[in-house]
Formats: sequence, C-alpha cells, structure tokens
Amino acid sequence: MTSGPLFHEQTARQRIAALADTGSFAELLPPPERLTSPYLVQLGIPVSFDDGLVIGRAKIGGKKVYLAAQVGQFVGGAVGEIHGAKLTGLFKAAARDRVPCVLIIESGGVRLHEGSAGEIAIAETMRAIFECRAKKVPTIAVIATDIGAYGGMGILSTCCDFRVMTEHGRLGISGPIVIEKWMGKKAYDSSNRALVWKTSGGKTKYLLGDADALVHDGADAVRDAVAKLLGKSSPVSLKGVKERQKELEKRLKRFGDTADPDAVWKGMGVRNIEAASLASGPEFAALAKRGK
Amino acid sequence: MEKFAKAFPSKPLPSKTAKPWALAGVVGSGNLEVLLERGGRPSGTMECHVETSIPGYKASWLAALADFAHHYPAGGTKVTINDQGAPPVLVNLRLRQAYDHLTKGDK
Amino acid sequence: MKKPTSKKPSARAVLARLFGASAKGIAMEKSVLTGYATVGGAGVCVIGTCDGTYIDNAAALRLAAHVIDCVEHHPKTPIVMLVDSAGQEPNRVAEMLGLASYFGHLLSCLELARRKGHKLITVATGQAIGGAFICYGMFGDRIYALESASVGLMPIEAMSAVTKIPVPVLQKLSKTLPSLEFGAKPFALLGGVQEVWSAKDDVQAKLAKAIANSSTEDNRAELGKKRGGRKLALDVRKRVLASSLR
Amino acid sequence: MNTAKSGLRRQNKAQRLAKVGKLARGKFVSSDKVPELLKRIIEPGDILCLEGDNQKQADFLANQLATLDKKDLHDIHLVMSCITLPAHIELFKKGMIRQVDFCYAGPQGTAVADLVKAKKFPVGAIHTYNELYARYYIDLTPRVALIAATQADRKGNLFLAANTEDTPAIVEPTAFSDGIVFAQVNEIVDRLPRIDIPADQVDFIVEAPYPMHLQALFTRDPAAITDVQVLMAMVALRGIYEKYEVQSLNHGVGFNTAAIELLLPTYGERLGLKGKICKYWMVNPLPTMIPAIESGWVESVFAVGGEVGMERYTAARSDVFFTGRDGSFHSNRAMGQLAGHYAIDMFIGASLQIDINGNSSTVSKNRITGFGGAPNMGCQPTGRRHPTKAWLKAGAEANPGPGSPPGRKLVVQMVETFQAGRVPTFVEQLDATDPGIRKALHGVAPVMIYGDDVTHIVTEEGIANLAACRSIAERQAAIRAVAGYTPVGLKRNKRETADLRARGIVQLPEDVGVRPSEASRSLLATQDIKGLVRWSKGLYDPPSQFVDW
Repeated sequence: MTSGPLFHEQTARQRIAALADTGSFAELLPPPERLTSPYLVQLGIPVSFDDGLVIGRAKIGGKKVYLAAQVGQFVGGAVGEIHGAKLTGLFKAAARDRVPCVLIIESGGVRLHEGSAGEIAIAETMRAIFECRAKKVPTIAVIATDIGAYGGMGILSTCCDFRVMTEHGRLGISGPIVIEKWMGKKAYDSSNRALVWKTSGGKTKYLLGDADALVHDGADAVRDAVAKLLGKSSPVSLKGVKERQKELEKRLKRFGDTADPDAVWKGMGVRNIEAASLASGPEFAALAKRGK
Repeated sequence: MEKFAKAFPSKPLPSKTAKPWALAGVVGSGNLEVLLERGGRPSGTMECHVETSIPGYKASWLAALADFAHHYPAGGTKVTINDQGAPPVLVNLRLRQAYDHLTKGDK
Repeated sequence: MKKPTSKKPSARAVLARLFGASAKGIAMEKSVLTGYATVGGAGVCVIGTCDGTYIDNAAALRLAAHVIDCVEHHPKTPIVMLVDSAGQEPNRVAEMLGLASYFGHLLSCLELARRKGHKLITVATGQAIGGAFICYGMFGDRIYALESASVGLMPIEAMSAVTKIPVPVLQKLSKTLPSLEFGAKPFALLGGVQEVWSAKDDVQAKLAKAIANSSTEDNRAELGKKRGGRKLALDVRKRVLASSLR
Repeated sequence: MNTAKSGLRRQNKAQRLAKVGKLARGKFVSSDKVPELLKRIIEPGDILCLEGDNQKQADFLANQLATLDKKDLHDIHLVMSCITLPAHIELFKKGMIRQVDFCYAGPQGTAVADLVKAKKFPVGAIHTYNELYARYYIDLTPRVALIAATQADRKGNLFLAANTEDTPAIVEPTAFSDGIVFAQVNEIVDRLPRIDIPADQVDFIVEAPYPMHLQALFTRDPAAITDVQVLMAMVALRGIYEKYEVQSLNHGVGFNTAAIELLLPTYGERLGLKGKICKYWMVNPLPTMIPAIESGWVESVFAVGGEVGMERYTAARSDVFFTGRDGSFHSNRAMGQLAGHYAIDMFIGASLQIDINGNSSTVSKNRITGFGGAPNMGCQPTGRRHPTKAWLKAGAEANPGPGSPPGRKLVVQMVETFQAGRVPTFVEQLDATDPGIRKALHGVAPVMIYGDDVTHIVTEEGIANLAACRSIAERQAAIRAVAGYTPVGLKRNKRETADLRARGIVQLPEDVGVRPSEASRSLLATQDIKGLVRWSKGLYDPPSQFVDW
C-alpha cells in the first residue's frame, strides 16, 4: 500500500539526499570539520559533528537551492550557538546569492543547554529570512515530523514565504506537555494524541491557511511541492499585511472560543471528519475543498 | 561519558573510493553516528575513536570494531564515533552503512 | 497575568520615564501598549507589553494593527517597542488557531515598516523572555534593556528543571558561558542587547540617541564576539558565507 | 461401613445460599450489596477463583472483595490466572490469603516480588494456563468463582462477547461441583446476542457500575518496530518459515513477531511464500495481522481472547476468525492453549533472558511475572501423533533416538542480544535461578521455556539451530555464536563458530539469503496504526491511546 521510505522516518541526511537532484548536494561545514558544541561537551552530553544541522548547496529539479535539514533526534533538533550560526549563515548566503533556501525543520526551538545564544541566533536568522524575502528570494520551510517546528523555530517557520507540511508535521510554539503543565490536564491532555494532532498538525494548519501545501509523507511528494514553490515568492507588502490582518482577525473571531478542533475543521469546510482524519495529503485537501 | 581510541589491523581500503568521508547514523537516544574518513593514515590499520554516553562497555566496543576491521578492508581509515547508548548491532550497521557510502557513494 | 511586584515600577511610571508627559498618548489595554509619543521632541510610534503579560493571538493582532496604522499614516516615524512579557500565551486554542502565524504576521508588519524607512528601537523594560521577546522585541534594529529587566531564554532554575542538569552545574558553567546566565547584562555580552540602561541614566536622552544612531544592519553577532559572550557564532556564519561562495 | 461422602457439598452450598436471603432477588444482586453478599457466600478455607487474565478482569468483584476485612474473609486459597489489579495485591496485604496458585503477574510483578520478600505471598505454584485450568478439575476445584461477562439476560444466561477467554474453564468445574458462580456483567438485557454460559451454571449476577477492565494487550504500534527487528524478521522468515514451510503457528506478542506479520504481504510476497506458509493461526486478533489477512495469506485464526478495537473487523472477516451465530468474535483460552500445544507447527516468541543452555525466563531479580500460555505452546508435545511437513522436517534434523517421536514442534526464541539500556539478553545464569525466588516456589525455578524444548534461537546476528546440536557443549557454542557482543557472546571461540556455520547449525543473515543493508522499516506493509486502519478499510477501531489523527 505504501511505497518507498516515509519522509518522517528518514534522517536529515536521507531527506536531503531524497530532495536534492542526484549527486548535487555539496555540504557546507561538513562533519570532518568537527564543529561540535562546546556547551554539550562541558555538560557531558554527546555531541554531533554537524551540531544537528546539515546545510549545503544543491539542485532541485535543476534549480540551484540552498538546502538545510535539522536532525530531530539530536537534542530535539534544538538550536544552539553553532547550529544557529549555520542557519543564519545559510539564509544570508541565500540572500547574497539570490538563491532560494529550503529548510527542513525538525526542532523544538532553542537548545536550552546553550541558553540565550540559540535564541539570538533564531532572531538573527529571521532577519536573514526577511532579507531573502525583500529580494524576492523564495524561502521554504518543510515541516513533516512530530518533532515539528516548535518554540522559536515554530515562529521562524512562519517568517518564510511558504510552508510545506505533511499530516505528520506539527507547527506551534508551546508544546502540549508545556501547556498541560501550565493549564492543567483538563485544558489540554497531552496524552490525547488525536487532540494534539488536531491542534498543531499539518491538516489543521493547512485548513487554516498556515501551511501552503499538504502533501503525502514521502520524499517525492515533498520534492514536488517544494519544486513548485521555488519559482514563487511573497515579498512583504502593505496590501499583503492588511489582507493578512483581516484574515487573522476573522479567524480569531470565528474560532476564538472554540475548544473542539472538529468544529474548526467543519468551519473550514470539512464535512466528513472521520474520512478526512484518515485521508492523507492531497486527498485530505480534496475532501476539505469538496466540503466547501 | 567514556572516551577511548584504538587501531585495529585491517586490509587496505580500495585505492579508489567514491568520497573522502562518509557519515552514517545520528546522535540520539539509543543511536550513534559514525564518521569514516580516508587518507593520511597507515594503510594497514583502521584507527578508531569512540565517545560514548554509557560507560563500561569497552570490551563490547573493541570486539565489534575488531570484527569490522577484520571483515572489511578498511585499512587507512579513521573511524570516529559519537554514541548515545546504541546497541552493538547498530554499531555494526552504521559502520557498514558508512563504509558503503564511502566506497560506493550515496546509492 | 502577573501583577507588578512592589519593587518594580508600574507600567505607567516606566512609560513616563521613557516618554515624559507624551506618554499619555499611549493606550494600555489588557497589558498591550499602543500609541504615539515624543522622544527628544520628535514623534515616535509605541507598541509594547507591560505587567509581564502573556502574548496571545489578540495581543499580537493589536500590535500588528498599530504598526500598520503607523506605516499607513505616519511615514518613517520611528517605532519604539517596549517589552515586558513572560512569554507566549500557553493555551491550546491559541495554538490551534496558529499563534505562531500571528507572531509571524506581527514580524512581517515590522519588516514592512523597516523597509519603508521606520527605525525600530526595542527597550526591554521588564520581562523579555522566550517567544515573547522573539515575536517582536528581538526584531528591532537596535535593542536596549533597562538594567532591571529580566532578559534571556530562561532563568537557570527553569533551565535545570527542563534539562535535568543540576543548578550548581549550570551556575558554574555560566561563569565561563554567559549564554547560560539570565539577565540584561549577560544578554548584552552575547550581543543580544546593544546597551543596558541603568537606573541613573537619563533614558529619554538615551532613547533619542538610540533612534538617531540606529542602523538596519544586524550587528549582534559582531557585538557578541567583541564582548566575548558569543565566541563562535560570527566565525561560523562567516565560514558558511565564505565556503558557499566557492 | 459406608464412609463415602455424599451430598455434603450440595448441602453446604444450600446453607450458603440460604444465608444470602433477601440480599439477592433471585440471581440478581444490586452493586451496593456485593460486599455483604461476598461475606455470606465465601467461607474460611475456601478455594476462591477470581477471574482475570492478562486482558479481561472481574475488576468490580475484585475491588469489592478488597474492601472486606480479614475478620470477614480469611484463610482463602486463591486460584486465578493473573494477578493484575491493585485490588489483588490488597488481599495479600490484608493477610486474607492462605495460599495462592496462579499463572502470571504482569503489571504487579514488582509488587509480587515485594510481597514475596515480605513473606506475605504464600505461593503454591506458578502455573501455565492449561496447567492451572487442569487443576481446577483435580485438586484446585473452586468453591466460589467470581467471573466477568459482558451481558446477562433476565434468566441469568451470560454473553461473553469477544473476550470469552478463561470463563468456561472456570465456570464448568465450579458449577459441576456444587460451587457458587457469581458474575459481574456490564449490563442486563432482555435478549442476548448468543448464550455462552447457560443460566443453569450461574448463581449470582451483578450489573457492575462500570464496564469490566479490558487491556489492549496485543496492540503493537508498527511505528515502534525498529530496523533491527525487521532484519530479524527477515532472517526468521527465510531461515525458518520458508525452510520448514510452517503452516500453522502461534506468534508471541512482541514487536519482533509483529514485524514478521507486517512483512508477509511485502517481503513474503516477493519470496513467493503466499499460500505456502502462515495459513493457520492460533493467535489473538492482532491488529498487525490485518495486512496479511487482507492480502489473502490467512485461512483461519483461533484465539484465546479478543483485542480491543478488533470487534468490527473480526466480525466482518468471519471466514477467517471464529465467530458466534450472532456473527461476533469468539475466543476460548483453554481450547486455544490446547490447540497451541498440539496442533501447530511452530511457536515463536521472545524472552527477557536466555542462558547458555537455551533456558529462558521473564523473571528479573525485582519482578516476578510468571508464565501465562507461552510454555504450553513453547514445548514439545510428545503426545502428538499427526504429521506435518514442518514437524517431520524438524524431527528429522533433531535425529531423535529410538523411542522418540519422529517429529518436533518448532519452538523458536527471537531476541535481540541486548535489551533497552544495553542490558544483555544472554546470560550465563538466569535471574530466575535466584535462591530466594526458588525457595518461595518450593524449589522450582520459574523457567519460561526449557532449553531442551527450544529448536531455534534467532538474533540479529543469525540463527542457532539448537535441535541440530549433538551435545550440550555444542548447544552452548551455538548460543554463544549468536549472542553478539554480550559477555556470553564475547566468550565464543572463532574456530568453533566457523565449524558450526559450516554445518549449518549457525547461520548468519547472508547464509539464509538476507542482506542486512536491505532491512528497513520501509519493507513493512504499514508503518503506523493509521495504516492498519486504512488496510482494514476502516473496520479496525484502535484504542484512543493509539490514535493520533
């Protein structure tokens, strides 16, 4: 029924190899450079040669791109000083060279073990992303795993021109466990996986318009969606932000008091919740559209 | 953390490899990364450096690495491992994957 | 929502200190600040938070709306961003509705303002923590902090609770790695804050000077290296930029 | 002269029932009267059977029992399949129990070990399921049985739905020896879908205020299967299933065997094995079987119990599963165990520990779990007479001497050389042989499967064919050869291993045609629970903890 490896099960390097044209990926600051975190060493935590971020030049569909992937398994893909500096550098290079930048996000946000350095790096990267956007250089975030894009990386992902998600991807700021601790199990039961996914998962994000594409959980589907977006960009404009302001106001007004995610789905045109829950990628999108 | 290094006798690596280095695996709970590099080392040994988060298993490590050096011509390479508690079977698997990448390239 | 403690000056007192009598032009609604004031005789737009409030979707929208208003009706007026927020609203419905996107929108509005010639000056006046700082304050051209402000990712105790690394270990390490320390001063060592203003400083004059000297060039990595708090970031970034040229 | 006992038990039962008086209306008892009723029908010295296995629990009755005091209830000889609930532990803490005979103590394994240390756990023996049921008919016949059913009708007939499990094996010996059968039911209805226990065998019924506890014990999320487990599954498929043409079998409940189930429609299909292997199963309705069933691999499945969420699926696939005349799933633990003992080609399961002689156990120093059903299936039934291809082939290999059966059941242990946290699976000596444990069990070490019964051990290193070994020393060498880098494995002798490999007693993955680099989760028919639901065409309703959509 399924064929080929699932994107959410691949490692960062496998994802890059699967997205890039064969043999086109040239890694920047590759593992032999041994740029490892001085923070983790001193804390007695294993380090990694890429500090949890693989970056480089590549081609997708013959088009030059800068391509990066976070390693979710390594300290939750979190952003430390080196990891963050690589990220900033890559988007700066993209802006400088006017080459699109694709970032496969898999991160809980700032790496706590490295304190505020990662936080500043995320802020710096946001500046670099907007540099790209000002120059009409496309920036694309891919969010396709349950580690997803959270904390500062969740916010950062919304700064990019486009977000490509799968049903396995999650996008947010505060994770379910944090909210449960804060508001109590009644407000958010983090062990209720269905609720967690309907709160932050790709399908809900796609319905609300926060994800630009919802694709099958496979490298081919992700690559096709990315390739389509490489020719587009969405520079910030007054008209654009005014429209977005209205849209977000409307969303808040419609659903601000809604506890049940199914009500949001219904409100966004999904008629058969059960079928939509089981559907994947474009099939889900079609079901939602048909509902409209 | 426990750290150790040892060189194991191994037949020389093929003179031509697809890449100068290869990395397999990721550092994560129960997993490890293996960096395999070619060049600048005696051609009759495989030089290994291990950093592991679970101390006390040096004997298993050395046996697994020795077996690999014995079964694969990996002389002249440097193996560096960052480990976060991977079982030996994964050590073997990652070594093999890194070796395949090094010698044959990525698929 | 946290009540200001007795030690800390009230939100109004902070505004008066920064903007004098013109502070009356700043509205305060549910701990969200929006308005116009003057600094050194020139008009500024003010957005911000007070009382250490948590920023939710509605707050982000109000701030964004005010930035849009400024861009539309007060071209090139500098925007002063005040930060006193403990974080993003930790709430499931806020998350479900895409709080991150609301923040992204606020950032886009600020980016638009920057591109249209508005200077963006941030002053961390109280808490400037985590997502609440990232979602607008850290996006300023230049960032300043009152000495009394709580700036950083999180206090060491909180860091310890999440990472399970004992507090003494983190405290000891923070002596050599200021990134782990919490507060305006260590944050300045990292380059995250341009300057820390003390209780004795004439902050109105400082703010006027900050606006005058502002630049859209992000200098934080350079500062962090110069000040020794972030030794690696700039060099790593430079290596990426250099090696990608080849 | 005439000293034979006659009718004494019947008289005694009548006395007990008389004591109940107006507490019950006919057979029916209201839930608040249950503690008082239990006091009146149970007497000191009774053999009391409390229904509960690893899935289904008469938990309301157990909880009510635990509210009583020692003065109300003492000197009880408790017989039960599984010590599972905190209420069970409470009975021991209160000192009500004079002796306990049981099979398994899964979730309470640590509590049981603690009770043993505190000398508050007077064990008769730890049994296998069939062994305990058998003793219900010999020397452990219950005086009172507290059981669980799904529904009762107004006459007192019981419907057991998908989870028949132990109930008939408990009710029959009790009811036919003038014992008292007391059932908790989820609801009382006018008409039952089918009658599983006739009213005639039931004395009391209570509609419990909450439905009986049912554990989703056999649900394995494919997302948790590792590449290494896929490798082992491939090795097992080629080196054992294919080689012996295994047609009838039982799978354990681990991820290892779940991997095999999910490889059948993919890897198995590619090997051309469909129709040749894995046709007849004695196994619970495992959700991971769905892809193989949907792909037409499976002729029949008989089960010892149900599985939460598989009700609609099993009813819809009544050509494969045994179902009642109402169309819904039927199970029976005693009969299932019997089938698993005599009628299958192969048992394959996992263990926490295996020693150098091939003995295996799930006991660790601080946990006493016991057996359940694995040893009934993971043993050689020397009473067997009917031949199958696999049985004869394994028998020929084992080269049995004169006076031995010509065939052999394949008893396979499939383990990774290390458990989580680098705890070695292979040890020189089992924790189960700990003198303290052995003493508490009257000299019996709780060995799950005896090395003599095991025919093969499969690890990620390869297969050891123990049945083909010609001496104890050879068996030990074969085990060391597949024990990897555990302390047991490190002691292997290279030349010895090479010799065993040359004779096919030890086989590495490549020896059975498996390339380790090929082992990947992507070979599985599906990688997650959602995929199982899709395979089932929406008929499988996974428990909520497994739903992430």
